[in-house]
Amino acid sequence: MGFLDQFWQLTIDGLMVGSLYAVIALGYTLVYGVLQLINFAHSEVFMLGSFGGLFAARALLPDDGSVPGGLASVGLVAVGLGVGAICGGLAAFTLERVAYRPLRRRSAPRLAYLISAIGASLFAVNLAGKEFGRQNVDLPDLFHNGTVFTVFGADVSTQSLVIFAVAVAMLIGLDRLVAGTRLGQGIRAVAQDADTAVLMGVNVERIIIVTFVVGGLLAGAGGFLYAMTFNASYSMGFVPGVKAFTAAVLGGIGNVRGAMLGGLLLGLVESYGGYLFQASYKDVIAFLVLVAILMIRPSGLLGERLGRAA
Amino acid sequence: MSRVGAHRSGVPGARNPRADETAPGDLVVEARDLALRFGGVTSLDGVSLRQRRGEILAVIGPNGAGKTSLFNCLTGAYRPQQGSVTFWPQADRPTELVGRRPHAITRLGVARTFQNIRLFPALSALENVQIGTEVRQRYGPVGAILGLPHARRAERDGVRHALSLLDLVGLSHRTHELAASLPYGEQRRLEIARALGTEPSLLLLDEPAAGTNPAEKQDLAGLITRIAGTGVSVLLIEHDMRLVMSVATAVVVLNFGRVIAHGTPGEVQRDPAVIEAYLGVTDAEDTGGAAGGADVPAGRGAAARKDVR
Amino acid sequence: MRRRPLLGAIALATAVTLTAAACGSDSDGGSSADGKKTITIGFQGVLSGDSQQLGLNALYGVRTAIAEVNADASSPFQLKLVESDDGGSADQGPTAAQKLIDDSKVVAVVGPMFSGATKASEPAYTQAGLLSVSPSATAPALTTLGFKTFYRVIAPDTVQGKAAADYVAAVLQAKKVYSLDDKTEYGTGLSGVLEAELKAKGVAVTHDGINPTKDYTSEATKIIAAAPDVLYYSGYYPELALLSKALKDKGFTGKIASGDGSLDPQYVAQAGAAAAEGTYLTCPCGDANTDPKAAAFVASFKKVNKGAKPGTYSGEAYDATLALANVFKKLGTDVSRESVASAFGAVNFQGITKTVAFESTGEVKGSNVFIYQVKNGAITVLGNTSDLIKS
Amino acid sequence: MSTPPAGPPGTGGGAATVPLRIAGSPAGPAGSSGSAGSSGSAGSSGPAGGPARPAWHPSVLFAPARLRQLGALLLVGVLAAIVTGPTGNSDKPLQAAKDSIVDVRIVLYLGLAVALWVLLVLGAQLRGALERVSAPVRAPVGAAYGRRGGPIVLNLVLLAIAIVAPMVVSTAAQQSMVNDIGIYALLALGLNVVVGYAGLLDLGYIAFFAIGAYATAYFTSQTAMPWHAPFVLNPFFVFPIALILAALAGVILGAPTLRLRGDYLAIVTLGFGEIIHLVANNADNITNGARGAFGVPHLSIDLLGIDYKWGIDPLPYYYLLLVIIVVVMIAFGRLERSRIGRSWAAIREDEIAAEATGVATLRMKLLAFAIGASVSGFAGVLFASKQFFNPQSFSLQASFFVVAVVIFGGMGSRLGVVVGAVVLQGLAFYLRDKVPPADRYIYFGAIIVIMMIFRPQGLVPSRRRRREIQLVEEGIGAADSLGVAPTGGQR
Repeated sequence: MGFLDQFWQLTIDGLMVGSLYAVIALGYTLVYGVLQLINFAHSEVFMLGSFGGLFAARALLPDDGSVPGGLASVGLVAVGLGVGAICGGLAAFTLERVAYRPLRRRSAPRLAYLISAIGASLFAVNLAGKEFGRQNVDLPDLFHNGTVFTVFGADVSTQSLVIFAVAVAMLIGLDRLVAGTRLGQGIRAVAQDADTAVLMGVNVERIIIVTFVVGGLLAGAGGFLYAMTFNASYSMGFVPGVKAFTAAVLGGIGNVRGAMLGGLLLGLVESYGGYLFQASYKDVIAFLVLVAILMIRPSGLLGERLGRAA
Repeated sequence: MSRVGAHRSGVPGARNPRADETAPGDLVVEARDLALRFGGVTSLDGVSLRQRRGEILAVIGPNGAGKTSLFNCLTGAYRPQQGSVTFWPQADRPTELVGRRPHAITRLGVARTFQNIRLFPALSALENVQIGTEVRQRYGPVGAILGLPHARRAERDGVRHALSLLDLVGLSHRTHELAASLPYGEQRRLEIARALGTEPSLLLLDEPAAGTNPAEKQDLAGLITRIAGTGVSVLLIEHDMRLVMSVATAVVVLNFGRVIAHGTPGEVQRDPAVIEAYLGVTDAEDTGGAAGGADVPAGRGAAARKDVR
Repeated sequence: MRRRPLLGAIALATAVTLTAAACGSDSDGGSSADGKKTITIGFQGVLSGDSQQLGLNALYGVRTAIAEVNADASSPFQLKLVESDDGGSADQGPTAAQKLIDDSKVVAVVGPMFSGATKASEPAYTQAGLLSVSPSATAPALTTLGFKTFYRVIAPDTVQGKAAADYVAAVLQAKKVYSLDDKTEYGTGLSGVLEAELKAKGVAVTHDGINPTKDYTSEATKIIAAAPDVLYYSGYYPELALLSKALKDKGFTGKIASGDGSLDPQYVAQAGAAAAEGTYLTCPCGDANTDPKAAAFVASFKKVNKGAKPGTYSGEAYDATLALANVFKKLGTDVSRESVASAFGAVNFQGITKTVAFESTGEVKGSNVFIYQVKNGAITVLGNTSDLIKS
Repeated sequence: MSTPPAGPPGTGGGAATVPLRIAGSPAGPAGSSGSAGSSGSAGSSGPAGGPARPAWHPSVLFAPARLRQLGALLLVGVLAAIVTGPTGNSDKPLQAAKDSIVDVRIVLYLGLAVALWVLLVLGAQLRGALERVSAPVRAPVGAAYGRRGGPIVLNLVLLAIAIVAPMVVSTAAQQSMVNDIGIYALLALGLNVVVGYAGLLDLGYIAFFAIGAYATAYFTSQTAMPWHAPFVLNPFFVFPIALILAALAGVILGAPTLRLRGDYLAIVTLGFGEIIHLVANNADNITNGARGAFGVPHLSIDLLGIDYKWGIDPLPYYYLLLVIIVVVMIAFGRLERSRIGRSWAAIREDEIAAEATGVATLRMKLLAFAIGASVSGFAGVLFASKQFFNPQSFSLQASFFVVAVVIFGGMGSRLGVVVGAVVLQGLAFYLRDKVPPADRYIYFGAIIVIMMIFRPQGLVPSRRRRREIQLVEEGIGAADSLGVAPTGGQR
């Protein structure tokens, strides 16, 4: 039962979790790229999206507790993702409007945003706890979970495959969005130089809100994916939020592809580290790797700048 | 751009004849064969330069010639890929500057100003200069917190020194005003005062006259001469040829990262390579400068943050 | 000048809300209608933060008991509750305790709940001579630290850990046990006793600890790779639920067992019946939800708490409160901090989780550890450990 | 969550095609007037209806902007109803929200919202009042605090209040004044050196607090931790030891990491904080793990005929803390006005210019780190000797909270951060009795957001900081990484 025997299984576990980190990390990175602002309340966007998707899927599940199959499963996952994304988007929109925009208009110091975000986060977490209860909420299986195929003897379950595939699809979609569309162009322009972007006729306010919403959509959908395996609860956001933020920094904050790479890498490091050492040291290892990488590459693995990334 | 090649042929090995005659002990700084590249862009291409103690040496050249890059290499903001810079704080103490951090170089006695002014905008004029004067002070946090005698004495000396420098640059009436609230010309002078506060033996001025009016330019010329009179060597980047001609004792001309000429102001002005370099650049500002006409202020916005990143 | 009307509005609205809320919370209490004497007890527990649910479980248990006492016409007094939140942390413990101590009407306290908060709070209770009965603090050391007014209605980890080890070794016939704890004081305390006992019995033990996050996928891989006969988790049900899910997905074939922190119907709800099926749960208590005797408690709990079901520590808190009421009844008119503190040690009260009676140290008497198992999606009692081992 | 106040929801790819109407509308949904200068807006249209018409004219009253405002207010009303409404549970997730909306009380809240709206539309005077509440950001608050940290009279009055205050409150409040306010004020003063003076964001600050606390347990007790010194010291002797240990830890952490720019430093310090926290929690054989360190003796003095022991009573600790805080404030005031403080200001305002002026930026940052850390370690000793602690006390949230106190109070301002601790922690304490404990942090969070909206510079911003912010607003200079946020093209 050495490490090498379990290597592939751990890799698959790590990639699944890492892809979720990556999806959340994108929200941090997008906002950071555009505003040079760490959106600490992003974890709550994730949490709210998660609840939204979970409730929607639960409402549509058959009452008898049977596990749906076939198209019904696909539909349920799609609905959950969609509703999760919408809730996340709405939450991000509201967050930007209420907690950030008024500050932006007052030229507040950057740290004021941090505190505003912490406040908004406290509010959202505890209100969610009050409304949805403080228990973890389980999302029953939406499809028959079994081994789809094996890689070097390691099982790949339907669940991890779905999560990984959807996450990767979202990552690629976002990458295309930023790299290839007019909207993406605007985002990159603002990220590079907001003042110049204004002169070029880019509506910066609009880009900012869109950036928040896009990050929220991803986080919301990611939240639903998360809830599929890990349940949802009012306090679920904090830990993955910190992890995703770490992932974003690891890859080079403000850099879309960096966030993806950072997320996957962090997932793997945790997975391997948790196996090799006592699992409660998992985070210690993850942070040590982060520090080591930043010592070697002070701007993260792929460097900064949303503008140049894609 | 065929002209470039033409200049290139003669220059690299060429030495300033006067400099060659100078005994090393007389030098304050010598740069040898500096090369600085950013990716594919070559900013300095084997620049050598010597400055005698007490001399006012002007570095001129068209925009993008590498003047500010040269400054950045001398002050440690950039590390050249090749070459060395020797600095003599005292005549018998040659010190290599390449590889040292900027603050260490400042402490050795090389101070600078910036092309786009970089004051501490929310501090008062006095505080700006004080930060310069305090470089040489040694007291630490304990001394500061306990108000130990040596700390208080140092503090007092620093203030006195700073006030005298403000007086020197003619800003005594602005002592307690915010740096950012001063008019442009005065900000330039404040920056010089701050640099002088570090008690340099070599002062690097990056376009001190940019954006100032003729009267201020005249004052500035007087100031530079006065500073040199106190024994401080001055290395000057300037576009305004009238100013250069009036204060500089020697001139080095850079173009495309190479030294294309050096000599006394008069010699340089007559140098055909220099004239060609300036005329070859269509930029009206530089042409005007070469012709000895009034300086056209460099576009602040464009120049902003260009010098050091 | 800029206008910020909306922001002003938000501020005002919040102010109004706050005031309204403040008024709302002040409106309860007062003297009872039928002129009965009112006795005030305090509750100190985890009412904020990540472990809030455990605090609410206990608080609801206390409220249920109080509602029952107050509804009882034969009761000579009415009970009133003062709540104090310590967030489960040592930092806030002294302040939370002091709040109850300052309220001179409070004659006894149910709480604190977590061992850390208990260690931080008890010196103050001892000094004030205010009785505190913890429904959930299981750290073995607590009764040895010189806290004079401290009692607990839950057996310490030592009792449960030992019994659990006996059961795992003797009945489940485990040769290889994977002992996992959640790195809380409760978890490490329990796993420490369990492991020592198992090793003494010659069972091979692998130890690991996790931080209570939510991602146990790789931990499941690790457990399966170790191929234990039994996994014993020392911690709380939300994590065990996720762990069970992950283990089921990966096809773990060993048995899963856990302690009283996981004895909660929520475990099954959160893990899903399929993943939870077959899990063994040990508890030095009778479980209110499964014990037929306690059906009345479950019903009244739901009634008092808007449909909420009893959870971990609900029963203990309920018992603690009723034991207090029992003492008040005995004391008659002389109910004061001193009298309650001195009389409580002699209480003998049949609760729903156990018989509440104390050693001189404040430790609850008796050490019956029951084994439960999830069968058909419901937690059912298998019996007393000692009986199960004999048979 | 509530739906956004107004405007297109901007969900999905639709956001790309639906033009958000922020730019064109005279006033955004957040009630901004055009003058706030939403970027990119040419401000083509003036205030709705033109300035000539009175506020109650229907075309003004029912202008889209006004209606949107009303909508937003109504939503706030609904939210308020939900916040104060019944508590839900996971089985019926949306039931509680539904209940609170169909509750009678909703009428009250919606009525309030409408009343507020009417007031806002009609009440220019009210607006003036609001302005007075919200404007003092640049009003002469600072004028009260002169060059020497404020007129002596004001400082003495504040000190007198601090001395008298605990005598008139309950013992529980006294506890809170030590544990929450006092300790956090001290921590905030220390972090203020790092954040406020040197402009470095440290999110793992509580780690040094932990180092101080564990050092105390190591040196003063044979029983608190499995790992202990071979001798026993009075906690008072641990103060200097912890001071040095924490400062050393700060240097060890800072030396390799301070080259990193702002936000990278933030995450590295966050990681450091977590590492210390987790190691403390996991190292059962050294720190006693999650069980914490019980049995650290209280402070005691037996010197020069003075024999005094601190105990469970919070009051003596309060006064000790007060003395320490005052001393630290005076000390840091001197530091701020010395060459060291000026160097920090220079680094904050223009690091490159500072370096070129001979300021050893790295060393000065390291010094700030070490000084900040040492104060934290100092506070750790005090905390450890006052009461039991376990690794929970050193969580990430605690670090965030100290940062919150510093920003909330006004970074760079010594008085500000202390006031920040008093107000924030006082608020938490106040809410303890006023709202259901489980809901406490809902209100707490909302108030923090509102406070930051109104006073982003903090309650008592420092003079220097305020000037820097003002200058950046005017477009001069770029403050440090923690200074002014990118405005997203505000100007």
